[in-house]
Amino acid sequence: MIVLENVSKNYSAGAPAINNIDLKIEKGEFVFIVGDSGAGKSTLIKLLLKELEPTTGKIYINDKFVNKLKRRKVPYLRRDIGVVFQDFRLLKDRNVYDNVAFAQRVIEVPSKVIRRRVPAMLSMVGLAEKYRSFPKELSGGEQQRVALARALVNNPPILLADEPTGNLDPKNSWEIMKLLEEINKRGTTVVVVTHNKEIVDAMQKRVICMQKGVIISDEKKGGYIYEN
Amino acid sequence: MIVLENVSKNYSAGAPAINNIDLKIEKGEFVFIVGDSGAGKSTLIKLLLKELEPTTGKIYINDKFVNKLKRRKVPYLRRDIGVVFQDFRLLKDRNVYDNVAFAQRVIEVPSKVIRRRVPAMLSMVGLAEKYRSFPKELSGGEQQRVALARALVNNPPILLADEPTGNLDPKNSWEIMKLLEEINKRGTTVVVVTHNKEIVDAMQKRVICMQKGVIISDEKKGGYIYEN
Amino acid sequence: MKIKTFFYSLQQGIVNIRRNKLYSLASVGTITACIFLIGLFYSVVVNLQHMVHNAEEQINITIFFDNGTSDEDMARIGDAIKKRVEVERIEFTSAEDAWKNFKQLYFGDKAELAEGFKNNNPLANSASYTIYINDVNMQDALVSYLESMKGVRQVNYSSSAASMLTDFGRLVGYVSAALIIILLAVGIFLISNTVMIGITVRKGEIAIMKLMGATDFFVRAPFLVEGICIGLVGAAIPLGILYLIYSNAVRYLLGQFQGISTIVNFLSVNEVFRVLVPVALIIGAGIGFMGSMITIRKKLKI
Amino acid sequence: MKIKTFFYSLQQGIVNIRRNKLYSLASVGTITACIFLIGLFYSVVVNLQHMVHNAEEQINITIFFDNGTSDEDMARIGDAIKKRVEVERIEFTSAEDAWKNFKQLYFGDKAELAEGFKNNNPLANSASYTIYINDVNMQDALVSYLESMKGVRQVNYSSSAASMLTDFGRLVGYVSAALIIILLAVGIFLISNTVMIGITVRKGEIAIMKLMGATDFFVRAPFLVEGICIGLVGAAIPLGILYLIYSNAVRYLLGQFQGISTIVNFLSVNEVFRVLVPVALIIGAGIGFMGSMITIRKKLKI
Ligand SMILES: Nc1ncnc2c1ncn2[C@@H]1O[C@H](COP(=O)(O)OP(=O)(O)OP(=O)(O)O)[C@@H](O)[C@H]1O
Ligand SMILES: Nc1ncnc2c1ncn2[C@@H]1O[C@H](COP(=O)(O)OP(=O)(O)OP(=O)(O)O)[C@@H](O)[C@H]1O
Ligand SMILES: [Mg+2]
Ligand SMILES: [Mg+2]
Repeated sequence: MIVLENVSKNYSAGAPAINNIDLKIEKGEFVFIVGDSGAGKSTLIKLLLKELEPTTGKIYINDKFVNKLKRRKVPYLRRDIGVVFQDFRLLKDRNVYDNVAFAQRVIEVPSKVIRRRVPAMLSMVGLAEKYRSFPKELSGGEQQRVALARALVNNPPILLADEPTGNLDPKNSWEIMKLLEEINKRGTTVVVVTHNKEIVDAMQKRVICMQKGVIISDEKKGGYIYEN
Repeated sequence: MIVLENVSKNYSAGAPAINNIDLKIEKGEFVFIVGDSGAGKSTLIKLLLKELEPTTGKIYINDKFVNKLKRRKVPYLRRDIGVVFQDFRLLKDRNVYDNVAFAQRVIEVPSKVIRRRVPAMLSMVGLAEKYRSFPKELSGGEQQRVALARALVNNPPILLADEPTGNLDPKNSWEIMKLLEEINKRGTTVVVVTHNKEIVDAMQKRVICMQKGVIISDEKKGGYIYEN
Repeated sequence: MKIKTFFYSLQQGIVNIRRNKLYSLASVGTITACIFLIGLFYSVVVNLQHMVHNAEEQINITIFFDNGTSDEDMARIGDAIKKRVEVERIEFTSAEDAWKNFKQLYFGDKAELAEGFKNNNPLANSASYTIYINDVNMQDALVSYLESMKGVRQVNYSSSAASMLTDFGRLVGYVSAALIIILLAVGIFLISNTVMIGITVRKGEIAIMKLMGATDFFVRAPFLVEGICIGLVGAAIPLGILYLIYSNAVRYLLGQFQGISTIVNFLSVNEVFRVLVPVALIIGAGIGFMGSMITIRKKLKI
Repeated sequence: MKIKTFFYSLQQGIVNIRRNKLYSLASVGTITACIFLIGLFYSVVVNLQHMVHNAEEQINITIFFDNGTSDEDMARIGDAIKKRVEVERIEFTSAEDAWKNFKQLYFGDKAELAEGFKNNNPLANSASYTIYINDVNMQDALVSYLESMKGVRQVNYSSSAASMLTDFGRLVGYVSAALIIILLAVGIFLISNTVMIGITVRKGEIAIMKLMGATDFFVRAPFLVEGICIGLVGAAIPLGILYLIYSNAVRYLLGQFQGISTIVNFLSVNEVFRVLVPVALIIGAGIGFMGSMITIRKKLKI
């Protein structure tokens, strides 16, 4: 499903953010990516989305060769991937409802379906009442949950979530994780970047640990790993 | 040091974000504020900074009556308070060094001191090498540490940190917490808003728990509290 | 593209205008200001050219006849002249009229001074045609024709007045063409400047939309609708203002300058607006469209 | 404020310009464009007024004398007239000159036709003064004075030509004053528009600075420096361009219109720029300053 071969990413300055990574994530897997601040986790996600181009190496998603994907085809790749960004990236000038509905409009879902699906999604993340608020009128955790609702609303085959519980209290975090597990059970490939040791330890899923741009461990049923 | 009397804050729409809160934090205390997403923690911090005005109630900081503080005097109030914002609020068009140096320039610290103090501060949060990067070239955790460095560089008598470890790995989080404890020992009043149960439980400090705008518990040496 | 997406873009473009009030206002303001200037200028310039043209029409040529030319010959010459394309109309002045005019001019009220010439019109040979021509540029051609005519003793014409007016007309033409072109260029620059800043502000938003899997078209269409709407509003406002100003200014100025209304002769509002309305709307909508198009294209790369 | 803060603001303002390249370029571009238009316009208008004034100076009055006025009396009258403030200069035409001119005009080359008058100048009483005046507006006053003079038989003047020029001058004055004022207003509007959008983009930044404990002055000073610098650059560029265009255009037009250079008579570059340079710099720096001032003030509330 997701295959990286010898992928590196150098930003102009300094050491490479991703250094020669090989990685294979099967369809339907649930994967945690953990690692230090600055290890290259977000960079990895940006590469999968083709927001960034790898400096070297090959990336395949759903058997599409991402490196050579035509500009015209990129949107269709992205429609297969729901993403929760670390910095949320909500549309500042649209309210919660429109932010989530936007993801559906992009793939031309009929309005009738949108009107049913968006509120359902919002209540699933506990924001049914806030649908008319604008991002700047939400608390950090609320924004994060809107980002999650937006990523999930289209039922994408792949979900990438970059630190989806960083601004959430433990109870909310657990609920979100249960939601992701649920979605995973229905067939979605889920990749979660997180610093939440408690959750990683408890869920006993595949854990990939990164450090300074390389994968230092990859365990089928792991806990949070400290690199000491 | 920080006194709130009957403070409420209503945003235009919906239920009050802060509902009739009484709170007293002594000079030199170390306080955790925990609570659900949307409980009003960030709103409380904004009130202390006079970024928002309380709808009702009185706020005193260092014996200054914040409500009636003259516009001219507000900057001097803020210089006594170092803040780590939940969304970092770095100056996008300045690099890491300039972001931290800005806090010092505001209080007219001599350039010579700035040139010594800023790099020292940056290496304390582990970003000595990144001093020339711009915010958008940093990982989430790196941005958060810049925000922390900026809040601490002036040795303010009060430090407010809104979710300062939300984007940090456990090791980094612990280091930051040790740093805050250290600073607290040297006399700074520290208020940390956090969702990190592990840290709260381990540190055994005063824990204030908020829920829907009210304080539901306030323990001298507490752990993380779930409101069930 | 489904029809739904088309309507969504349309609606979204209009909603965007409301969402980004500041930017929309600034853009409409800039377009209004620029098109207002262009229109104002155009009005002044076409009127100036119109006046120069009027003045040109008042330039004339006088011809005198050989001694003893009969009235019939004069009439024949007159007919021949009238047939020329250069000629707008001709007027005949008999020898008696000429003498009367002369006396009036040189002796004024004291007509008794001219008594000496009583029965002896010193200007007996001064019957003349005054010829008004269509276009000063044609004067030279006509003059050589007239000089070659049999029975014509002398052709009086003011080559300096004619060339002065031609020159002045050309000067006005040059300067005003240059000014209009400069104004257009500056206007387009200013408007695209504003559009560019406005859209650059939203490049973050565009990037987010692209990451959601939106196609270039889907992202761009609302911006184009927005650009065109802003352009049209920004063109309509100054047209309205100019219409009011123009009709009132013409009325006011005509009132003020009754004395010279033969030269100060304004074009009617409709004559001016027949050109101005389509040009302004095309500039407004065109720049709104192009500005959005180009700027967004730059931001679509992600 | 310490001196250090002053220098910091200065330096920071200049650094800001580089940091916000797009905004700085857009602002400089807008100011350049507006001041360019204002300057261009001003140049055209002052030249037009200059030409009208020149034309006015060519308006003249002719006076004739009573029968038998002696040469001495004429000289005395001439001296009296010369003393009047309205008068620029006077020219004497003797009766003989008048007759020569007349012959030239009416008989042209065929001077033999005038032989009949050989020893009997029919215009014996047509000696005259031609009086050039400083300002057509003063013509009426001078004419009544001249008519009241002893020994003056007749005063010929073209009240229509004079009033036409006066009117035309007034028309040019009105229209160009209106245009300049409108251009200034529009220019100021456009520039502050750009400044406003630009600074609004940075309101987030301003809010952050305020939350760091920066005083209003500390936040504002770099923006003001930035505004003034952008304004000055935006004024200097069009001044340079206008200087080049103006001097070349004048040379070119003078070459093209040698025939009418008595009327088409341009002001020198220096005469125009003596006014334009300070005005442009004041507008540029002034608006840069005011625009920043007002916009930031709005954003400083936090
Ligand atoms: N646009 C950029 N230009 C230059 N360097 C960058 C850029 N983006 C990221 N980096 C650097 O690349 C490294 C990896 O960044 P990345 O965002 O992938 O880290 P991360 O693993 O997501 O960290 P965190 O847990 O703190 O979010 C960091 O050292 C960062 O400073
Ligand atoms: N500007 C605003 N306008 C309207 N409502 C707001 C605004 N800012 C916050 N709120 C609402 O006030 C409530 C409290 O927000 P606050 O940011 O204080 O929560 P929080 O405790 O910091 O939550 P989190 O842990 O998710 O950051 C939330 O329900 C939020 O939606
Ligand atoms: Mg990251
Ligand atoms: Mg918060």
